[in-house]
Amino acid sequence: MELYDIIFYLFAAITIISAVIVVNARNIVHAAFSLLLTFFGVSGIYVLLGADFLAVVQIMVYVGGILILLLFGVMLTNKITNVEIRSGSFQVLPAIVGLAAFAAILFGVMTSTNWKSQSFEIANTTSFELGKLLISEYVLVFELLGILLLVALIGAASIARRDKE
Amino acid sequence: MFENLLTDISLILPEVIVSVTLLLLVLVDLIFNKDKSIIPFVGLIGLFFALYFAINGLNINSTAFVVSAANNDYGLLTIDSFGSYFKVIILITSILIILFAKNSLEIKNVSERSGEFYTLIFGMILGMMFMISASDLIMIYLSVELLSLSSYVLAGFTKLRDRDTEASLKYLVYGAASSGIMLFGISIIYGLTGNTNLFIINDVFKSTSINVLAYTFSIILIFTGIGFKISAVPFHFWTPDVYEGAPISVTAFLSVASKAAGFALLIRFFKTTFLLKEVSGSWILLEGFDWQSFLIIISILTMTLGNFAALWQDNVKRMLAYSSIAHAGYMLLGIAVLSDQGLLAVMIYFLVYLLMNIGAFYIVMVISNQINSENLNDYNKLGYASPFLGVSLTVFLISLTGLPPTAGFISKLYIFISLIDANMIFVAVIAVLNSVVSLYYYIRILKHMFINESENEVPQLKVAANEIVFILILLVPTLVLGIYFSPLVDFAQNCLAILVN
Amino acid sequence: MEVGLNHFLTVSVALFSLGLYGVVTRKNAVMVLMGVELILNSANINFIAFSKFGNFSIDGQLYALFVIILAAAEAAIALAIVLNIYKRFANVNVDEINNLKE
Amino acid sequence: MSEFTNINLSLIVLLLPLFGFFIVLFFGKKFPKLYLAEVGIITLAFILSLVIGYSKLSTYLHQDILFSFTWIDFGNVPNLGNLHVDLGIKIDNLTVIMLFVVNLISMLVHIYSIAYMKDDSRYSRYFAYLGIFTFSMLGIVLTDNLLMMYIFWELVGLSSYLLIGFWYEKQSASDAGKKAFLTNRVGDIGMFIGILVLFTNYKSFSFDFIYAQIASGNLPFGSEAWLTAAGILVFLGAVGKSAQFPLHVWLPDAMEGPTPVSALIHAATMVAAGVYLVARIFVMLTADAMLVIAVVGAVTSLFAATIALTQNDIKKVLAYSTVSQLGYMVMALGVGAYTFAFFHLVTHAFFKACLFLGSGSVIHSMHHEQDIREMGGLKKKMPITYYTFLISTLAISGIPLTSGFLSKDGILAGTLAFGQLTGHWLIPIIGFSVAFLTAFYMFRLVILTFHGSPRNHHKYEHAHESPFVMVMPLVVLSTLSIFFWYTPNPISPDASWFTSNWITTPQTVVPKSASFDFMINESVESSSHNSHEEIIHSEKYTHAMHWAHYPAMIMSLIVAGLGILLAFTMYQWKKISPDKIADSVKALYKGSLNKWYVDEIYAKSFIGGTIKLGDILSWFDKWIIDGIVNGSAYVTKVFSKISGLFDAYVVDGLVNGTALFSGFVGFNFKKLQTGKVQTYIVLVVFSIIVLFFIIGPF
Amino acid sequence: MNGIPILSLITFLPVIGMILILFMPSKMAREIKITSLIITFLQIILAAILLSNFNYSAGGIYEASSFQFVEKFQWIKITGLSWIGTVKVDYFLGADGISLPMLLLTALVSFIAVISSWSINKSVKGFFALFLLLDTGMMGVFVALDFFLFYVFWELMLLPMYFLIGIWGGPRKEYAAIKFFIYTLFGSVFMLLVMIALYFSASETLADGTTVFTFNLLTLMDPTNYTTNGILSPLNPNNYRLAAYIALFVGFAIKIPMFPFHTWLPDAHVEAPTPISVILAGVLLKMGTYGILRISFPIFPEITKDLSYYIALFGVINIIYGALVALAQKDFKKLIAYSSVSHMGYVLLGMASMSTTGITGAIFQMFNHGTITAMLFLIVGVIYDRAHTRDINSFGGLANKMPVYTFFVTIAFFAAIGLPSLSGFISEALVFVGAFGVEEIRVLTMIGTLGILLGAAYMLWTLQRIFFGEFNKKWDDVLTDITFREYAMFIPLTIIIVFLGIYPSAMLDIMNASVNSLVEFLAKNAQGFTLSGM
Repeated sequence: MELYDIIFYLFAAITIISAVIVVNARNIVHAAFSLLLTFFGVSGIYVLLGADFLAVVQIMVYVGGILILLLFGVMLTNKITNVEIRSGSFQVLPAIVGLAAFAAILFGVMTSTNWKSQSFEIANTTSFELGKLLISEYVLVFELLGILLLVALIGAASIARRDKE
Repeated sequence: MFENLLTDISLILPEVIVSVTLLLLVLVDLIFNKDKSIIPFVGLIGLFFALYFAINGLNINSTAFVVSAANNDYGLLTIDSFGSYFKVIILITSILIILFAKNSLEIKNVSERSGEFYTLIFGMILGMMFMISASDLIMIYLSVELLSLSSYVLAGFTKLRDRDTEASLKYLVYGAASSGIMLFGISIIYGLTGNTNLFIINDVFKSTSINVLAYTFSIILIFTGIGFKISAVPFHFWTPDVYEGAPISVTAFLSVASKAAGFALLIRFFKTTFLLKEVSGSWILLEGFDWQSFLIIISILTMTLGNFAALWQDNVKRMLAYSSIAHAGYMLLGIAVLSDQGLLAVMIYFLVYLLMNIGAFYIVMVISNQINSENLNDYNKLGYASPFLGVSLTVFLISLTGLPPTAGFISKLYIFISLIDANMIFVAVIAVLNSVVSLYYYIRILKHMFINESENEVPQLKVAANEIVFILILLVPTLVLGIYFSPLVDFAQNCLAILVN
Repeated sequence: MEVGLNHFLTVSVALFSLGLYGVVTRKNAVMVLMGVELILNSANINFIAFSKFGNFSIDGQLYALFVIILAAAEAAIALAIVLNIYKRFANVNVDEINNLKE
Repeated sequence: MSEFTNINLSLIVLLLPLFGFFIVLFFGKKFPKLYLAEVGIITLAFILSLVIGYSKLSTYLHQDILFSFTWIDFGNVPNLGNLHVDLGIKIDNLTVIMLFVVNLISMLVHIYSIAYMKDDSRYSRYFAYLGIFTFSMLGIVLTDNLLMMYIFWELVGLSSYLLIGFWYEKQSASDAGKKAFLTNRVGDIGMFIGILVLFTNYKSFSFDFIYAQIASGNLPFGSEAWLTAAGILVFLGAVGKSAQFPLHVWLPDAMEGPTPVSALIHAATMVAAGVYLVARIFVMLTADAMLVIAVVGAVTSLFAATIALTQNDIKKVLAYSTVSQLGYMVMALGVGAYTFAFFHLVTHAFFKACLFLGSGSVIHSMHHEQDIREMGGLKKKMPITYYTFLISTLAISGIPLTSGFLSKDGILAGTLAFGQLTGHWLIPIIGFSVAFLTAFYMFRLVILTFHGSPRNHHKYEHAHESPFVMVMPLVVLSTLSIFFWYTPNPISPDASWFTSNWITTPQTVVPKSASFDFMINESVESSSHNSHEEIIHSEKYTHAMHWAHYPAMIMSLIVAGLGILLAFTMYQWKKISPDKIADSVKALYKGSLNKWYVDEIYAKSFIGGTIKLGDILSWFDKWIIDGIVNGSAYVTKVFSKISGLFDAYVVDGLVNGTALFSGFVGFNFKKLQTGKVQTYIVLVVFSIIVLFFIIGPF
Repeated sequence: MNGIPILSLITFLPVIGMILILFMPSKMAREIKITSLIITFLQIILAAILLSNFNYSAGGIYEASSFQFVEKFQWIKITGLSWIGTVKVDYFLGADGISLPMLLLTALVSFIAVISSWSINKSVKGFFALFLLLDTGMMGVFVALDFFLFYVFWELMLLPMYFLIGIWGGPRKEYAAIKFFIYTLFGSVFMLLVMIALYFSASETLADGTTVFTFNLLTLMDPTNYTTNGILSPLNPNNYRLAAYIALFVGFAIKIPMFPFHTWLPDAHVEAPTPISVILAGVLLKMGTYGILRISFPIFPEITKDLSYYIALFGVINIIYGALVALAQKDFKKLIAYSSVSHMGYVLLGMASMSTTGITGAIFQMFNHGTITAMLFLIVGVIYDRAHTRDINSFGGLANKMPVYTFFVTIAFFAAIGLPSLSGFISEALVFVGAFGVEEIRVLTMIGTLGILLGAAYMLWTLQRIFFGEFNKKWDDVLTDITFREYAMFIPLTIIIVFLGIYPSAMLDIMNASVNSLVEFLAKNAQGFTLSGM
């Protein structure tokens, strides 16, 4: 199935390249938008993995929610064109060295492992299954997430709102 | 599917009550937006209920929220007396912390937001309680996140000084990164076993052979997340900064409760996941990952670093932060013994640690309320300004050092007992030497309070009645348990049961 | 060659590393957060890929879902804190906010 | 009188002075006349001792009166049986004679002091000290065991310390006191170890018990060497007390004390205690031990005599002559002339006390002038003092009709016999030369002090005869230096009451193989040990003594005469100028004048060395040990410094991971806490890698 | 005796006093002082009662039956789960011939110390509260027969001591105090480990037939109680007994203080206020040697035997070294401090002999050193209160100015020198007698006798420099002869020193039975335990 491969490589390329831009872009807005691309790429990969519903959620939540938040953050906190993007915490070199080593180990581990696989037919339509699980077995998690969102909301509000002096 | 939902809920009544109280608080906050002074009481009532049910549940052992996909009867949560014990600790701590916060000037200054404050505190409590009983990696991750998110905010809650804002940012970045790493580790485990339920994972590990590289690596990644919570070296870096920056009541809460939750999580995680079999109280773990030496390395690093770094601190809060790191080291030793005896030691330790640490923090808070400083040099001669505070702080610090006749001695004693019983003599020697070092900085505080001459005149300290009561509540047990510790140990001994395969 | 699990894992590893790199090296707090998002995404890819290729039932996707939601909440809090920082320090440069040390 | 009464009497005699000491010490301030009580007490004690002496010598001549009680009881000691320490009293002839001597002289000195110390601020304290001294001295005399001997030995040392340093405002006085005490301690350590040796072996301190054990062949640690060692070690105590070479240095300095004290303690009694001790342990001395003792004595006597030649301080001369005479006695014991040694002890006690008191009266009248070059011609001014002094001088020089002649003659005969029997001729030679020197310097003293014309007229004018209380003792003592008290026959010591029946050489308990053969009497089987057999010397020895008798007498007369003659020619008739001689042998003269520099040597070597060592050690203690022990703190600091620099210059440039490393090594964790959250994360990543490689399967 | 828990009384009486004092307003300084005086006096009464009811023939040491005034009841009993076993701690007090002298000493010295702390005016309340707490700690150590209890009391003293030195001390008080604290804690943590290790090595059988681990010292002494595989069990071929012994010994040696762990002592003494120096030298130092006698010796007899040579060696080093260093001191108090280093050396030497005479001498020396050194420090205090300097060379000729003072000083000094007829002599002599009797350490003993000489040297030198010679006019108006209060401190001590010098049996008979049974026990087990034990 040639096409599958091509599409995969396409999305993979989009994802990774844009991700590289995200972490290196001089202009923060560029970074933000390449992040958008990354999310698209990832959702594409989801589709390839047969997680259609998740792909949609990915687009909606990330692109529709998180990214916008980030952009707001950018707007509120930054002059768009600020050149200095590298953190002065330390030289870049050691970071790269360390992270490269880390990435190498990670890669080695991930690729050299024989991952578990078992015979179990996956449903072709995921949304129903997910919904069912969500309100049955994982109802606890569902509720928990609800509370979590509430807390996050309150927390964010209480911190971000400018209190009256 | 739903038929056992009610039983499941009945098993997690404390959690339920806490979450209900949380929602209640939100409402109360909206309704009484004029006078918010009743909010803490609402919280207290909720907590007392929760505590009541937690104590009731002390001897229940079962699983809850079974995931049928795993086609067996392991659930997201495991309710056992071990968990309930820690829940009790968490709840007691929370009650104390709420009383604590009520008297804390920092919190009073932002009273108009106290609704949010307590809501977030409850968010933390809820997170901790789920951490304690979670037996599913996803559950673990989510509860950790719940705890973290609330505490990020709380660390910077009072936007009064630069330092707490900064604390919250650091906490956030650090926490986000390490929880991300943890999540990745979880995903690897998921890949290896096809499941996230600790019991099933345990089965898989027992039955099939696992690629040891991925296995080890994922464990370390997960431990990064847990280590971040219990601030074990080398994952502790956030601790001093955040502890120093955060409001003192939050610091106290983090240093006791979230640490306790982290330990409970750690213990349950590795005991449930990696236990091969249990022989007369000592745990035989699976091959492949040498938990013992791993924990010993971590703990020795932790206590040594904690103690030696504390030597240099001039800010009392920061010093206590390092001291709490050191204590985490001792407790990790208790775990490293890999036996119920070590577990017992850790559980005793936590109960005692709760008393003495909150006590110390509380007094620091009372003092900083009045002299508005946590710097050691401003403590000169304060012991005379208020002998009561001086003496009680002395007792707490001596207990933290671990000298008789205080409860601190008992907790250390049990750690050493478990170590020597396990023939880990070398480690024990390092540990005792560490406690000698620790004496030096604890005594430093006393030195400033009683011995050093203060260049500017000594400020007057007024101690309110309720403060005295609060301190006594912590002080008396610290002394009594030091002299007569049977009840303490008995209580802990009855809660050793951890539900495993 | 046949696209298999390892390809997806490679992507996720790449994302993870890049994300970590971003977290560690970017000066701007918002950028750091972007890095965090990348990390979470990589984990998600893992979950879904494993559940697909290992035929583990659909739970994997569910976990990913949880993670996404959680990411959203985290982002919200994070942004709030960043704004707060900005109010105090008039910038959001992570490396310059280091009064608490030693 | 029953033994019981004797014991009680002796106990009373012993305790009376102590009682006196306490009352005078504590109430002396309130009742300034209380010292008279002390004098009375001593007089009483003297009378009592006369009584005891009479009853002992009349009733129990050949029998000791013993009394002892358990002082410390250790109960039933594991694998040893009952162990207890006894104290007790033993009254034999030695004891009673010593009792008499001590009490008599003590009494006289008390009386003498009434006038001599009249205008002293601490008058009553002085008498108190005399009391405690007398008490301790009597203790030494009465004891029947080594422990009690040692105890009173030390107490005597204490009282001597107090009395020498009596005028402690004077630096020299307090120095002298200290010196005396410490020098004695040196000897005492030896004595103590000796006692330890004996006790360890016999689990008892009692003389008789120990001797019985030795006699029954049970040697210390089963070897004769240890027996010799024990003897010599105990003798070291005597070396200290009796100022034998090389521990003689304290005695001359002790003259810083009041003169009566010098007479009592440092001439007559305390210094003689050493001799008494040796006499007590005489029976357990092996041949080697005796030889050592003899040599030490001989050396001492010669050494001191040579110094005495050139001294100009009247008391110094007497002091060195005392040292010399003590050496004589010790030598005598060494050569086995037991009886004569003790005899000389007694006679010497009298005439030397007389000499000292005489010098005291001179000093008194000369307003505390002690330099004989300032004196002269005092004969006319103070005749009684002069004549008593002269008699004593004749006695010490060994001129016939004096007590000194008898005892000295006996000793010299003993040395001759010893020389003849063992071939150690050097000892008799030294003996005679010392006799010569003694005669010379004593008469030099007399002449320079009393004869000729006054050299310091101013002082001479004020000089006057001393009051009765001071003169009386002089008279008594000088008369005691005449022969008839001791023997009907003025030329033969053998006929004296002492030598004939009171004091007889005790039977040695040393195994034959280890003792001089002449010490054993074949006729008496050595097992039966009784110190009051008839003369128990071997035939050979008695023969030797007889052979040596007349030669000794004649030679001693000759040397003494020569000495006196020389003295007169030099100082009376001025035929030979002393200065000329001094110039001709400058080195020797200087040496003798400066006491052969012994003090200087000690000061440089032992004392200086010890103090230096102390300084060094205290430095060591302050800096090294303390440094090491709480060094950890420094180490930490140093490390943190180092790793601090390290961080500053290396880490930031290189990998932060090394900061982690250096942090752990250097205990300087501050450096890790850079405050930059991203650094932290990097550190975490590094730690993960490190941990992975530590724990991972590699 | 008839049911009265007299040991508990004598131990916890001070705590009662402390509580009383804590409830007094700090203005009532005088009342506070009087209270503590009464308390300590009551202690003396109790001690006297103990003495009068003491059975001289009872051995004690290793057999519970022959201990006296025993109080024993279960303090902690946690019937744990199978694999932890029952944790049991007894409240077990008792006295025998070794502890009674120490009890008497503690009572006496505390009383004297209270008198001498009359001059304390800085936050009196705190001082006496801490002082009494310290008192309890000291008493407790001497009566505890359960290792756990012993340890608790042992540590209980540290904190009060720290504050007493740190707050009421001299210029470098902080340094001295922390040094004392760290040193002692360093020692005692090892003791803690050994204690736990012992706990796991021996077990006792309760009345109900269950065998449990125990901290009971007497049980630990009995070889039959050891489990075959306990890490400190002699039956275990590869046990850690030697290491444990050394660790324990270091813990005690620091308190003694034994060279080279002695350096905290001069600092602590020089900085501490007089009463605390008195306590420190009078009682605290004894705890080290007492601990060795009570714990190290009977529990590790065979190792004691093996190491006795080294104990003696260190003892002799202490004697000589301490004396030499003392010789070099310019500071009166430092000199005394080093002198007590030297004197404690005798104790070590005596114990090392493991013979009746030696150990008797050692204990007696402990007592005598307690009284004599206490007196010496009081003497320093007197002069320091008046002149506010301790520089020996700045004085001179005090004998005329302060005759009575000089009188007491002379007695104390000569007692320290070991002059016969004063108590010091007896103990030193016994020590030497005992030590000389042992072949291996005979030579060491001979070297040790040099201590007699050196001791005399520095003492007499000091006496001369301070009291003889010309009087330094500078002090003319400050230096007055001693007051009534000082009489009250000196006279009892003097009487005891002289009395025990003349009639030592008064004290020796108390120890006799115990020492004999100790020696017997050591001799019996020194060859190493056998299963039959006896």
